[in-house]
Amino acid sequence: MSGIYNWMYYIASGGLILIGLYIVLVKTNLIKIVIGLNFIDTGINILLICIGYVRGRTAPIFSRPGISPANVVDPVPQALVLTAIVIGVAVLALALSIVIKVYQHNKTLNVTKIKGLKW
Amino acid sequence: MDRTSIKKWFKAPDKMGHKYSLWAVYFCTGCGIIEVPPVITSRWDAERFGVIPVATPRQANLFLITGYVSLKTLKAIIRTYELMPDPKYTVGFGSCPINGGMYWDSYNTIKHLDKYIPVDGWISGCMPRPEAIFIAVTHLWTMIDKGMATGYIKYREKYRYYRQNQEKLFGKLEWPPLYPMEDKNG
Amino acid sequence: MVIKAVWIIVLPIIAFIIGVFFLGLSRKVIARIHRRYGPPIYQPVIDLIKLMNQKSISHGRLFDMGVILSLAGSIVLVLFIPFGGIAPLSGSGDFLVVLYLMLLAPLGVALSGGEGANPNISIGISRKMMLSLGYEVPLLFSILAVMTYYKTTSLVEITKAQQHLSWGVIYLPLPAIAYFMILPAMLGIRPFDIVSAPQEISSGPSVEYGGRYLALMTVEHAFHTFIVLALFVDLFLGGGNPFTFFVKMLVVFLLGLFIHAVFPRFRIDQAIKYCWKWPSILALAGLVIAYVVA
Amino acid sequence: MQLITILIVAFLGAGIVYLIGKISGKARDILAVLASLIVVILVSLAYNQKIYTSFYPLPFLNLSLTLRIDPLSWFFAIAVAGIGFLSILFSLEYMKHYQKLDFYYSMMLFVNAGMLGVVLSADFLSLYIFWEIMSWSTYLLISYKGGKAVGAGLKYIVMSTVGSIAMLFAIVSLYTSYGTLEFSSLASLLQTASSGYILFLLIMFIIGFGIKNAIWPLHTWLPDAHAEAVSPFSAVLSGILVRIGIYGFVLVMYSIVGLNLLHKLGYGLLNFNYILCWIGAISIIIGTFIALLQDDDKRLLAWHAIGQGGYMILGISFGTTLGIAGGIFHTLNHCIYIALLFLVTGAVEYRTGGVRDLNQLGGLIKKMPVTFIGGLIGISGLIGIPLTNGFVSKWLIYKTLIMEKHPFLAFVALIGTWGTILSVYKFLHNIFLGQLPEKYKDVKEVPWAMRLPMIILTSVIILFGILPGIPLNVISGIERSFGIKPLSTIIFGMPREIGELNIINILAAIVVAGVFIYLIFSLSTRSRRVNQYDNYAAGSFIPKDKYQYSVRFYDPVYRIIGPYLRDVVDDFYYWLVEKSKSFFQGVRQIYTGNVNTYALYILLFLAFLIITKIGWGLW
Amino acid sequence: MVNPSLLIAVPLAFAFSIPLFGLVSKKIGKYIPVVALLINVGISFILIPQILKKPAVVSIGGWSPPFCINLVVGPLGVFLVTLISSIGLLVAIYAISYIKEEPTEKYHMLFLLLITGATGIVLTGDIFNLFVFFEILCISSYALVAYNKDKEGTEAAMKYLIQGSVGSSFVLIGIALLYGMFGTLNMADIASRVTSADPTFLFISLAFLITGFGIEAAVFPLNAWLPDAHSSAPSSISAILSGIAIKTGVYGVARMIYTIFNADGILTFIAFLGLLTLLIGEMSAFRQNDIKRLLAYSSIGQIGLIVFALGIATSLGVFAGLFQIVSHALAKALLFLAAGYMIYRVGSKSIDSLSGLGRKMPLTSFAFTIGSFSLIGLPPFAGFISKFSIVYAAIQVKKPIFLVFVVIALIATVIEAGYFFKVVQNLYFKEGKNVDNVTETSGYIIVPMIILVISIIVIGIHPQFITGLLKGAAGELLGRTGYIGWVLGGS
Repeated sequence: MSGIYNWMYYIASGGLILIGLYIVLVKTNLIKIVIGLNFIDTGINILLICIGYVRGRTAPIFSRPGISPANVVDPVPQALVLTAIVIGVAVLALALSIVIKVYQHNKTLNVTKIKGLKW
Repeated sequence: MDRTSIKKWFKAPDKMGHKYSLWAVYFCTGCGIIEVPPVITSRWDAERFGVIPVATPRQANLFLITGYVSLKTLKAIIRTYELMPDPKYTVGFGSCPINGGMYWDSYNTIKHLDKYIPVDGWISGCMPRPEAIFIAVTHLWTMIDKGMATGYIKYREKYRYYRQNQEKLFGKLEWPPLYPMEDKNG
Repeated sequence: MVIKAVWIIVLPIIAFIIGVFFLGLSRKVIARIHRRYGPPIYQPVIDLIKLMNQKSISHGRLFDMGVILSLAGSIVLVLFIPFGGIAPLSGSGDFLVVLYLMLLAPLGVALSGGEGANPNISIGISRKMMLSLGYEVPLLFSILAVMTYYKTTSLVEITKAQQHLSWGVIYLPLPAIAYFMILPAMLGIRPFDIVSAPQEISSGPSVEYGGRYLALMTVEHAFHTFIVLALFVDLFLGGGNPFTFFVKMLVVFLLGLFIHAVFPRFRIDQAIKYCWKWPSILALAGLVIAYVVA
Repeated sequence: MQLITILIVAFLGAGIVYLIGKISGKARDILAVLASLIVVILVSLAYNQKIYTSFYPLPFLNLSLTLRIDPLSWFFAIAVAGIGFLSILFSLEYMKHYQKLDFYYSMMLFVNAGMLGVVLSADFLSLYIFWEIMSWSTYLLISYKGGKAVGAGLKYIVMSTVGSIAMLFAIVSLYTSYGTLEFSSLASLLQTASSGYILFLLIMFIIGFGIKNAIWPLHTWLPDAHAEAVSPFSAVLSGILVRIGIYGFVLVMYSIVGLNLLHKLGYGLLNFNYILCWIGAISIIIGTFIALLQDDDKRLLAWHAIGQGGYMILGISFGTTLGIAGGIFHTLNHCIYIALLFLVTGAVEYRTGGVRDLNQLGGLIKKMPVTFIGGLIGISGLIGIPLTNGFVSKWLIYKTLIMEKHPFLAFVALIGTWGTILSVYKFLHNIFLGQLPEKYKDVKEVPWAMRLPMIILTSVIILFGILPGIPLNVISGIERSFGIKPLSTIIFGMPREIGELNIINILAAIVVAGVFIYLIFSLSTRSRRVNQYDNYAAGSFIPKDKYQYSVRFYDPVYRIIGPYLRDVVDDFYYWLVEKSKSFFQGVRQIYTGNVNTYALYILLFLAFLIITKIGWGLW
Repeated sequence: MVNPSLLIAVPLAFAFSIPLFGLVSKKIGKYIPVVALLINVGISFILIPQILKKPAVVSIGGWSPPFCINLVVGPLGVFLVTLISSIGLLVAIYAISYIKEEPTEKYHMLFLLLITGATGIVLTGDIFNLFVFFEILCISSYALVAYNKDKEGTEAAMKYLIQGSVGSSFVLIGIALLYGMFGTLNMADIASRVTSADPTFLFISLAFLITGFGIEAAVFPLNAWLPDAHSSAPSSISAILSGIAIKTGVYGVARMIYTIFNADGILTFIAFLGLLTLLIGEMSAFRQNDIKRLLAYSSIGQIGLIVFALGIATSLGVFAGLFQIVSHALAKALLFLAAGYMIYRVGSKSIDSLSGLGRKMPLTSFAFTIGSFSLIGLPPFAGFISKFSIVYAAIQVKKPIFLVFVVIALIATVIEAGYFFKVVQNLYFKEGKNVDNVTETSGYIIVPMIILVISIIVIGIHPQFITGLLKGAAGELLGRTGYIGWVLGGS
């Protein structure tokens, strides 16, 4: 039981990534695809977090008393996730704005119909 | 037959040559030509006289006008005659070239060939027999020997006359005059 | 040296005499086969004299020069082909030179005829070209067979190797037969007189020739006859002294003439097909045999 | 230093001509002629010298580019320089009505410089570099005229690229194996190589050089390119550029690989040389007989260029003294007469307004006698009429074939000559002889700038035809440099031990006979000069412009052999290109335009990597 | 010694100052990238000799590696930085008058950001930092592709964005896996400990990284975005994408494989992948009638050639690949710049409509010709040296499979020659239909093209100018212990 418990975050993140990939692969609506990308992003963020997380340890804030380097979690992944979230937001914003433009030009959000560029 | 006389050959080789090597242009003007094939083939064998038919007037020096001469044919006759190299001899064969014969009142045949080209001799009859051709050839030999077969000289000297007659018949001819048109002897 | 110089002058004269004799003879023989009386045997001489005295026409400088080139080529060629063992210039050129010098005569005619500006001439020359393409195939095969067999390109050597009745025709019968089969084509006699064909194209290349041009062409034809026959005798009949050589030439010529006298004319494509079929097969077989044997 | 000067003059000339051209057309013309003339002088000064210089190091490849001059390279260099000079001289008038002349002259000089570089280089890298420079500048010049020329240029450059990659492959493999690309060191290093490797090298080089030399079955670019290029450049192209391929053959086969190794390749009739011979023989047949069917004069000559290339291959591939001499000599001769013939067609085009169709010309001899003489001598050389240069070289080749006991090859060569006669006579007849059409009544002879190159080439043909010893002397020097028994020559023919050939005697005999006949001829009754309309036409006056026999000149032969004379190889290449095009069309369908599919590709790629790792442990 | 971090800082700072300058004057904005990149070019040229002597490691924040974000300026880095800033500078000059669509300052800002990203990628020694710069590059290029806001541009940007995001997500997954295994983000540190990890997990991480960077590098099945994006972007951006952006992807792949993972086993597959990319790129380009799409597919082909050369993995092979990067960057930038202005003048992207431009725009056409000749690999242009080196390297390894590969690669070269020569003929030798009032470009447009032409010719004739640098760079890629040594010190 505890094995699954230990791996739960990994499974969740993997699940999110796979759901995102499924959306990107299968869904034809652009907005949905963008959401799928976000799913992937989120999944990866969770993955990063759980890589750095050690059960039962605390945040590495050394100004608080009683904190020794031995019982803190790794702070780096959290920093990474913050960056990744920022990047994800930027991509999302850009993606949505481009989707709007695409819709203006094509009057549709169905990617199978937006095939002006091929071959 | 003085063909083998060496003396004569040395004296006048050109004359002898012209005499004994008469090459006839194979030109069929009318019905008379039917007599020519027997003449040149085995039955009468004109080649023993040195007479052979040739295909082009450039090589020929004997012109047999065989039979009636229609206007269209006359044009060709004149042209052919002018293409032949000097000295050249013309023989009218049958009565039609002489005076029109049975076509004397035809609108489309000429009556007097010698108004258009000079003729050195005539063979009368309708038809003349092939033997008559040989008689004509031997007569022509004599004439060449005596310098009487001068039709080609006459044509040069009286070219204006001939040309005028020709043009009277045909209107303006397509080809330029062969000789200068001014009359030498007036 | 002096003897050689004398031969250089005498040989063309001999060739001329023999050639003209053959021309006259051919007319006489054909007449007799046709059961005619025929012209005197010296009739070609009379014709030549007449032609020299006719006032012919000329189409231009090339018209004259081509004829002269043609005849000169033939005369020079005579000096390279051993006549009864005599070939004064054979040291200056071998069989390959002879093959190429044989081009001069037709080239001269072709050039001069070309300036003649008559389609009949063009058709005649075109036929001549095609016909020569036709007969060159068996001719080259048989010549190469001879050269391969005797391992030399020199005509004199080839003739020398055939002394004492060891004639080429014995060792190389197939090429000899092939050569003989195309002999009429090379001589331009029936059934291969397509080139001049008086009835169709008004005697072809010589349609504009009259007078002295025709005279030179006749002489050229005489030389040509001599050359073709001499070549045959040299290659296959073992040469010999001048007299036997002449006799052999005469025999070959008469055989050719008999064919000439009785046959009608081929059409040009028939002639080419003929040349490329039987003579070529025979000559090729001969070449293969010579290649294997030698 | 001298060699570098030659190349610098050649390349700089090309550049400066372009720049000057922007300022003044006249100065450009003068400069172009001057530059090519200087190159001719510089090259001829290098006669009989042996120079070897390294002029440019490439340290990162451990190589340096080197130049050399030896008899072989001098021989080709002088031909390149000479033909280049004459055709530029010819261009002065010919090109007057064309556009983009700066480009034209600059590229002409550039091509020349490239060719000079090829023949002067002493290692394969510089050879390859100059080879490519030559190739692309040729491509630009072929396409220069636009229209159909564009297709011809493309065909040329694509085939040429194929050739160069084959060559590159061989060169790089040589370098990998031996660490050097210099001819002299390779020549000694290769003596220990296995014959399989040598064969591979030779095949690669034959593809490379053979495409340029247009041997069958790599010839298909040539007819289009020759026909569509401007005539002065056609002269360069056909005369010398194509024959740089022969230079390559000779270089690789005799200078580098050497005769000993060549004879070890293959057994019996499957000998390397023998197969090469048959390729040459097929080229002869294909070239000369397809030329029969052509109605375009330049195309006709182009096919002959292929056929004559076969003779050269036939000559050089035997490796005997006579054969190599014949092959190389034929290369020179071919370069002279074919250049002359292309200049002649150029002159005709110039005066008739670009007419190349043989069926529309005729009778120009009356108007352009000098051009006619050029054409006549040119085709005589092409046929190999005695007293022209082509005769001696062909004689050497035939002699080799017969002496080496290859009568079948000899037959092919000889019958090829007869095919040549047919088509070149058609060429001469349809342009110059026969009736002059009315529309060319006012045609004049070409100006002197065009006449001069033709006269020079004509006289060279005659000169080398009568005194073949002059070039043969150089060629025996080349053979000496290969270590083959050199050809012993006398000035007017062959010494007795090689065979009976004495041009001066033939000349004397013909001249004497000709003079004699001329005397007789002029003693007999004079003839009357007539014009072309005074002609036999079965009694009628001849119709103007309709009394010419030129269309389907050899119709019976066409009917017999025409169906077999298709350029099957060309058809095959076109088929290949068409098929590849549709294949390419299929390939690019993978870019469907649907972003889902693209994402799928990405995922599949990832999955492939991981599965192969986990499943098979592939990496 | 100049601080190499300036190379990143300068464009970044200038990028964000553009809107500020915009307050002063609208016109200044377009000159800012030129200034920034001039500084960068200067710095990198100053750095080259120093770096070749001794590579520099710049630690941010004063800590020593592996505990900080650090910049590793080795020969490879300085070579790529020089290339990036030079090409960037030329394109910036070109863009001064080429970019007319408002708002131009945004274009210039994004452009500088793109350069920043690219510079950062090649300089950083920290793998997450690499990801960040990678994202900067990607996001700015998505935006720039859509810059014209037309139908094609937005569609291409959308597709590019979707694939690119998937790719960067994969990169991030790979990084996460790496971090999970080693607990460090410093590339040298990872590299030094790479043998201690489970090979399967290691490979999975490598697979994610290869796929992720491979998308930017446009290796065969991952390159579907490239033709769309390159053909629809403004031509200056196409030039940058083709000349720089995809090279950074290649750099990423190479860095991962050679330095970090030392994955020798996969190299042959990488070479094969390169070959496949080359073939498919050239085949697809062959039938194009859209000039920019043709160039884009040709880029795919050339990238394939680069990857192929890198996959050979001998010092000569890598050298050849890097040389090909230079020659391709120069030539393709030139081609896109020239083609871009031709399209601008003619108003159509189809090749047929470019007919006859040789007369009307001689300099541009000449530039195009030189560029295509160089790409085909004709001497005396830069492309010849690189192609010769690649063939030489491939044959030199003496593996039969590489012989087959090189033959196929050479055949692909023929296809490339086929279509490029066709375009060149179109320019010069075909009659133009409606090009009567087309005029030659001038000023800022022509200067970069002339510089590129000159550099192509100069490098082609005298390759020694860059061979030293390239040898060093190749040494850096292959000598991973050396790299680890520089960064971690000692060892």
